[in-house]
Amino acid sequence: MIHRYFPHTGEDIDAMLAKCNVASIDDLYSDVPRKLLLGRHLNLPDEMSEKEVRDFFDSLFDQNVNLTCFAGGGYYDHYAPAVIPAIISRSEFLTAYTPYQPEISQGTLQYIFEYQSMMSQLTGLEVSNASMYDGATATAEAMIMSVASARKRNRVLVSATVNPAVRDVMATYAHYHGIVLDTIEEHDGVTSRDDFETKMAAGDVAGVVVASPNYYGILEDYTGWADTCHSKKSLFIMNCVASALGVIKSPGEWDADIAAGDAQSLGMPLNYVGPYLGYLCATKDLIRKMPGRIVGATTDDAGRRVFVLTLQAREQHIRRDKATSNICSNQGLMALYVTVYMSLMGASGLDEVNQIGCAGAHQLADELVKTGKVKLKYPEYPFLNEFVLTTDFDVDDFLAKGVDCGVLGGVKLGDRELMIAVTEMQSRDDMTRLVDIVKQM
Amino acid sequence: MIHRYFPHTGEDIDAMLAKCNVASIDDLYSDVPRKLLLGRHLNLPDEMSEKEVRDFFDSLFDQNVNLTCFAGGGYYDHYAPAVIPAIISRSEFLTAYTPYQPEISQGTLQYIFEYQSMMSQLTGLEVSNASMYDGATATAEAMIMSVASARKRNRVLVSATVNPAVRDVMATYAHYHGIVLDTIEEHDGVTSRDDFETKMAAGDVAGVVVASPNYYGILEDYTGWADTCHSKKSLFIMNCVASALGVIKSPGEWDADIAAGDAQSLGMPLNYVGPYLGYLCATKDLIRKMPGRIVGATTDDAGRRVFVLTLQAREQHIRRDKATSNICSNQGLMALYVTVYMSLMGASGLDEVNQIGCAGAHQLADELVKTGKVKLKYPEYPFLNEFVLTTDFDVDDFLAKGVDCGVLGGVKLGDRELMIAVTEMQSRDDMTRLVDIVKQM
Amino acid sequence: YYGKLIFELSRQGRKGYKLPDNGCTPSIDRIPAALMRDKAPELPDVDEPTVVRHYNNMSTNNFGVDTGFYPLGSCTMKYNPKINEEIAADRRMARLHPLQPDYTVQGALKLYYTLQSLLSEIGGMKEFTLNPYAGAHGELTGLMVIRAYHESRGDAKRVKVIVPDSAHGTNPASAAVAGLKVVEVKSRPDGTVDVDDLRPLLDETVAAVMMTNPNTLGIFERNIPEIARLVHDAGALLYYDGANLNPLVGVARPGDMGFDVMHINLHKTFSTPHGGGGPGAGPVGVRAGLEQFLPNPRVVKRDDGTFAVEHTDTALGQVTGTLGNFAVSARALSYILSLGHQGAAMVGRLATLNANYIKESLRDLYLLPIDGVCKHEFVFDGLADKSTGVTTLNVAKRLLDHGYHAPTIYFPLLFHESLMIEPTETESKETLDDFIAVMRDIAREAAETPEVVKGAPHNTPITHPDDTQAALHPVVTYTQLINS
Amino acid sequence: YYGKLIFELSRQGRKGYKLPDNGCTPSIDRIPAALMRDKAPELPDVDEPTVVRHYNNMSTNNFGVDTGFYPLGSCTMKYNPKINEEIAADRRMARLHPLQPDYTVQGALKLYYTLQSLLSEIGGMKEFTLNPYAGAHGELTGLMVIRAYHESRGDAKRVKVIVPDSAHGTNPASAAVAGLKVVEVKSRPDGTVDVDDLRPLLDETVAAVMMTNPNTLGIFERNIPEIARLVHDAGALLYYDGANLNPLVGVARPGDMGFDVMHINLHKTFSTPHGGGGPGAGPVGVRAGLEQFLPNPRVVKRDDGTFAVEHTDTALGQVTGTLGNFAVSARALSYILSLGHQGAAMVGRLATLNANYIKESLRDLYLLPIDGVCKHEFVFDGLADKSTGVTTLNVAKRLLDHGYHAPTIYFPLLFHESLMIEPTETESKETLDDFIAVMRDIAREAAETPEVVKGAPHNTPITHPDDTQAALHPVVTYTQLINS
Repeated sequence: MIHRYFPHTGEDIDAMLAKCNVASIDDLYSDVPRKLLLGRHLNLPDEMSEKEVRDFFDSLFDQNVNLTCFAGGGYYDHYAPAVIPAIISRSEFLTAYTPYQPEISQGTLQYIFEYQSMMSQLTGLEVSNASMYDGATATAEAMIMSVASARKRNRVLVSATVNPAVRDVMATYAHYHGIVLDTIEEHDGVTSRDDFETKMAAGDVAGVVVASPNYYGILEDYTGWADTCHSKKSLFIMNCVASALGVIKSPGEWDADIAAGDAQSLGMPLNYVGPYLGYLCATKDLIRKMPGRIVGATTDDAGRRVFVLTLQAREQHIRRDKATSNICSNQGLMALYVTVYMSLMGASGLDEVNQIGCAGAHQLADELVKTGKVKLKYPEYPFLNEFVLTTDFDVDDFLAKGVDCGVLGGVKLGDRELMIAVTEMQSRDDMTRLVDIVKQM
Repeated sequence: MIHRYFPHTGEDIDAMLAKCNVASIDDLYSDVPRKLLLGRHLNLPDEMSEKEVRDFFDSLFDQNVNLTCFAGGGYYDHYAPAVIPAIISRSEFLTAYTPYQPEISQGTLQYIFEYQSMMSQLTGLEVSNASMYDGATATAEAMIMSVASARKRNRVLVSATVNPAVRDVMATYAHYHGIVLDTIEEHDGVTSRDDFETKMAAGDVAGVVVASPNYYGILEDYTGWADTCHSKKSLFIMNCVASALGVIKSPGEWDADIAAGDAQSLGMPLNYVGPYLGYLCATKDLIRKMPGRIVGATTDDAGRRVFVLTLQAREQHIRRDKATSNICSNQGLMALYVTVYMSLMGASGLDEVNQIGCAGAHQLADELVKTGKVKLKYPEYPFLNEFVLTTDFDVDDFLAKGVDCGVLGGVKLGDRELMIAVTEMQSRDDMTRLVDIVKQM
Repeated sequence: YYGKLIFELSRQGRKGYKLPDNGCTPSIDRIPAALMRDKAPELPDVDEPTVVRHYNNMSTNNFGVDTGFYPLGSCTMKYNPKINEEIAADRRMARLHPLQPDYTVQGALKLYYTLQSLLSEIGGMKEFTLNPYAGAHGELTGLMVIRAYHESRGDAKRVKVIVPDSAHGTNPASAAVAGLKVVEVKSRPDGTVDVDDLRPLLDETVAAVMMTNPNTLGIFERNIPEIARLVHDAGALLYYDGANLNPLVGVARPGDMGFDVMHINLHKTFSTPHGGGGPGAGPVGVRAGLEQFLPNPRVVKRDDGTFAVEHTDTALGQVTGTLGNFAVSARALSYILSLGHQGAAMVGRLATLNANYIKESLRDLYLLPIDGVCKHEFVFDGLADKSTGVTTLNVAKRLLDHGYHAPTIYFPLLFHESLMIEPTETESKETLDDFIAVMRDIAREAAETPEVVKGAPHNTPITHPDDTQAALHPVVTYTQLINS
Repeated sequence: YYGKLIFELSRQGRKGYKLPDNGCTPSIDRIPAALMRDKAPELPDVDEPTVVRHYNNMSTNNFGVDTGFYPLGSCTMKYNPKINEEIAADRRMARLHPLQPDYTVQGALKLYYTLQSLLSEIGGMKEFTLNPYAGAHGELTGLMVIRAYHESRGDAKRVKVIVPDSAHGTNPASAAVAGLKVVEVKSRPDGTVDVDDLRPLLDETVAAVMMTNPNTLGIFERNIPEIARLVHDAGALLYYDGANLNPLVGVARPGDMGFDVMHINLHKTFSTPHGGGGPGAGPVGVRAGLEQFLPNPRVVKRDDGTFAVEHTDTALGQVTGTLGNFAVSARALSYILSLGHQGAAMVGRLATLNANYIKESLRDLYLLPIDGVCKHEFVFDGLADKSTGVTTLNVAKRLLDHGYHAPTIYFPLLFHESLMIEPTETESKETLDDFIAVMRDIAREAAETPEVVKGAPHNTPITHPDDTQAALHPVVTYTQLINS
């Protein structure tokens, strides 16, 4: 049996077996107790040709419905430049392992350094690691960092306006890690300042996690929050939509200690569910508490500026159960993705992305309200490109009608609550189509 | 105005203009008579974003109908391995020019050498050039070669069973080049031996062009043809479907002097109309008469085996109007395409491709004939994977019905004549579907 | 050597994008200025041609599996088929949103469900979740499953995890993140877990025993049936670290060995590319009776044959924002279908053959601490001749000069000079022979001209980066760099 | 240096494919054995991982535009946008057959028709055919159009083509293939066509005058209106070789200058990648009154707005098997749409600015034979200091050592040491400045250590291949190689 992925000829196998002093390959499994051997082929389909593989996936792909996307909820349909796949598919990047050997891995190390630099700029915090799995796990790791930094204290507060998926993951990690995770109440779409102050009073809080924009698209005012946290020796942690950080006040400017979130909004295709990318940035003094890979600059013996994995003593392969985290594989190639994205976009491109989304969202909101069938749920608060409506109609009905018209009309928050996001990818016509659907409800 | 493809900043432009001692870029056109200057923008669409470009092409692509393809006629729907696009899109290959600088072009030179070697094996002829545009122009160039080799004689014969598109191009080239192109008559699907002998008698023929498989899919018997040609100092030229050469008697084995044709069948996507690839192989003594690039092996000053463009004295950039041809750009990347294809397939893969196509074609032909609605037009002659039917029904009606069922039912040769090709890409179910459509006619 | 940073190519007035404009009225002023950035982020301004050339040239300082042999132990650097990349990049998937209604993503869900089912067969498990993003994340998830199981039984005192001293570092690290205390069990001289050492550790405070089999020395844990019995008798569960699954594919199954929970590294065994560190995927499988604890959300098949995304209360909770790395799952499924059962039957066997062949070809010159057959990988304890002063690090760096990636070094911790070699099944005998020849040359060189080996690498794009400086004064951003 | 051939990686028993099987009855025996091969072709037997690594490594010995600056005169090596590659590779096009009924390929035909129309606007022509496969093929087709025109008027005696002595080699070569006799017209000292030399050549035997404008020296032919008048008065037609169109895009149009027929190299001006030699495309445009001679088949728009593939009797015949290189046309259209009229207005201007900037920055050290503004390219006649013995070839090879592709050398033939530099508009000032600095260094080196320049290249993957040996004893296949 020859398979196209295996270079072994019969002759090769014979010669290799001879070298190994065994008569057959199965003799190399002589140490496996006989009853543990499968003794049959796996119950998998027959070997497929590429045509059959393509046919199989074509049929799967055709069973999905591509829609014009007004859904957000943490994941956004942004412009994905064609340059990026061309770069990340370079086999030198794609088929490399973690850059343990810096002499032959400067490509990976260099882009991670660029990535760290850009994320640091975006969040306004001094240091960044080399990437996390996604925004939810990154935020959970930030929570763990705060507890590790605080010692002794194991209570963390999270605002109810943080994305529920993120809070779910935080809750899971907290539960098993032995962290007490308390929720700061929401009032009218924003985090309750009163509840925050109350819960901080005891001084047993290691960290406080809030969001910007929050789950409802609202830009909350965190003036003074960091001071409160710091006065209680708690860390102030912000979960932000990466793309929005191009224009909104950055965690650094809010005096946050850690920023964590998802970088999918930086031009990464939704691709149903990814891969996406978690980012994690912090103030400089927290660097040795950070999870994951970190790349640092140094020089080589020829005096060249070069890059290496650094502070590895934090990591699992050295510190084992004392490591800052168990993270090992991260989302390396996706870090390259957003690095190239930010290179192409620059600050002006990110600004433009937000300007366009903001203009579209506000105009769409105005037009939708004008139909008389919906109202802004939080008219008092500013939003960037995502907003919540209360509706006269059943949201499921509306979404179903949208699908019929080729539109994903938003994210359902309740039977009469709908959240809509606008990016540069929805045209004026698309918006008109959405308004028309609402009119028909 | 900044465009993403241009790196020029305003400052750059100013500095460069200063160096050039001009005040504006337009001053660099001061030598152009004023009345020749356009003085307006071109009447092109507004600059599009990538999203708009994608939307535009998406809409075009969706205006085509993808069909299961039983059409051949010189172009075949074969398995196109996924490995190949990954390789030919390597920017070092894709964005390189013709390898004029061998020191930094061994990649291109090496694959052309491999290509030449493989095409030489496939055709059974000693030498190959680096590629031609397509099968039709390659065959026209072979015709010109025969006239150039023969001197004084400018008459070429072409069999009526050669693909009509190839004959059309030959006729065009012949007309303007001053070659008299005569057709050898067809009898019952094959070239008339009598007519051939008659037309050869005068001894004024420079070359004779025949096909295998011929346009009708028939494998003709050319026993003795080369001898006749050579006895009259004419060149015997064969136009062959490249993929079929994996199993059918090769031009070399027929003692032909030149083989020319299209290599699209070597796994190249149909892609509506290409790019495809012409091949041109010949006996060794004709090498200095060949058109186009040729790569040869040599050594460098470190004794390494290396490759260079060779025999350039034949070419237009050296010999100008005395060159063997005007060809300059060829289909380089497509030569890499088929080189990788043949590397993956090997002789056994090509054999299998032909075995499967042959099995499918014969079984389909049998089943179609069994419907009673069609007959084999040339039941006396052997075919590989393509055959002609005479039909009880109107072929246009049949093709239209096929399109409705997602099938391209073949190539129309006449109102009641249909040509069908089978490759490894049509499944048993696809064939059954085709038979069912015929039954319904 | 190309070593520029993109920031150094930036000039104000360049741009690399063009956005579609919806023509709507600018509204950003409707947001109070206090909520907006004071200062734009300092990102580069570059045009598209400059970006392309920059990253293109940067890539040439990297080494991937497509470049050459990558015998990195424990990492299973096998060939990544190109068809998988084509499938993963299909533009029909690009704009599907994670919150689309299930009935509009039936194809995507079927893909998930199919892969879950095939992995279950391969691992001998009842059910899989594809959510975890990486091997370590799978371990963490698996341990949470185990804790959820014990919790469901009201068994709160199980706070320990036993791991062999040869275990991957992620095992204890994951245990710690999962809130469990790590207890190490010793290895016997033959490299396998010392059952006698294990037995007394197994009390009612043990939640789980984590093992990888074959272990990190490439040795099959032949006492695994007994271990499983002991673990289960103690009321604990047995966790399988799938990092070393490759040699067993088509030969034996963790589920059949008594493992209760396992993860699989799709980027190892199932050939999805490592991407310089990720994204990978660490699906977790469980035996019957544990499936209710798998994390939310889950992809299930309904009775009517349709697929749905489900959240349940029995689940351990959610460990991912959504459903894992979709494109990685797509690649793995494409790989499994391309192999079929015929190809799958050869994966483990050929990987094992390759490893044993290298081992037998070098054991005279390199110290083989444990005799006998290995599986997909094996460990030398440095050069056999200890008189030269040439270390495993030196050997590894010298391999770089010859166009190879280095093996894994100084792991496992059982030996001082561990040199861990894993060739995988997609390397040819010629490649192995060339590698063996170079390894032999290096051994000879170590004896004859040890300074050459000690000074390696000599031919790489950069040489001898100063790690100490990097760690003492961390410079991790461009801003720090230009201010340092 | 990786220099293996795929044949050297072949082992019987390997394969790199898996075909779908239709399960039909083997029938190849129904073909008489006499019509089958006696001996299978000797193609390599290799597995997929080996193939991928082979070509991957081979590619690293190549230099593309994505690698670095490629100032190859007359070749317009500009950046090739990636979006064009994405469009060209769309799998929805992959399996459309050239003989599909028109109504099933309306999208493809609309693409053709749209590009034809846009090229007509850019060139100032009435109509374009996209069929020709390359620039030289466009020239040939264009000359056939011209001959068809004369034939249609019964004017059989026009058998000559006049080309300037500075013309691209393809001009006379294409004329020869088209059955025309070539007459050379001289250049004046300023590099432009000598109208006084031209005038007497223009008699009733002249079919056409072929020119490129700007010419191969990068000089605009300012007498083109007069030349056009003379040519037309003589009853001949004026052909525009589009190889040098780039500097005129958005600035001036051949049609407005009096050219009757032209071709465009899509792989130059319209940025489709050169692919190591092709595929390119050489669409041909004609002024009103000549469109009926364009080759078959033609893509036309019907009154009902649908598109059709048409054959006419007035056409010159067919010069291609089908409709040209489709994917190349798709890329060019994507490029034009991405530019828009705004971007198009800058292409020529910035290309011209870049060329003049290099010229002015080096003219003190390199001999500039013709003063004044150039367009997209210009020609030095070697180093200014002729005492060093360093040739243009030496300079070109020394550039390779510094990571640049060499300029075009020894063309045009007007000078002994031609060094023809074309930077294109997609190169940044920094890139040009670096190149200028290196060129200046080389000039200094030529004076100080000429042997270093004469011995170049020194740092390339291979050095000084023996061209003479290659040409004297041609070895062009692996079979010849192993027998040589």
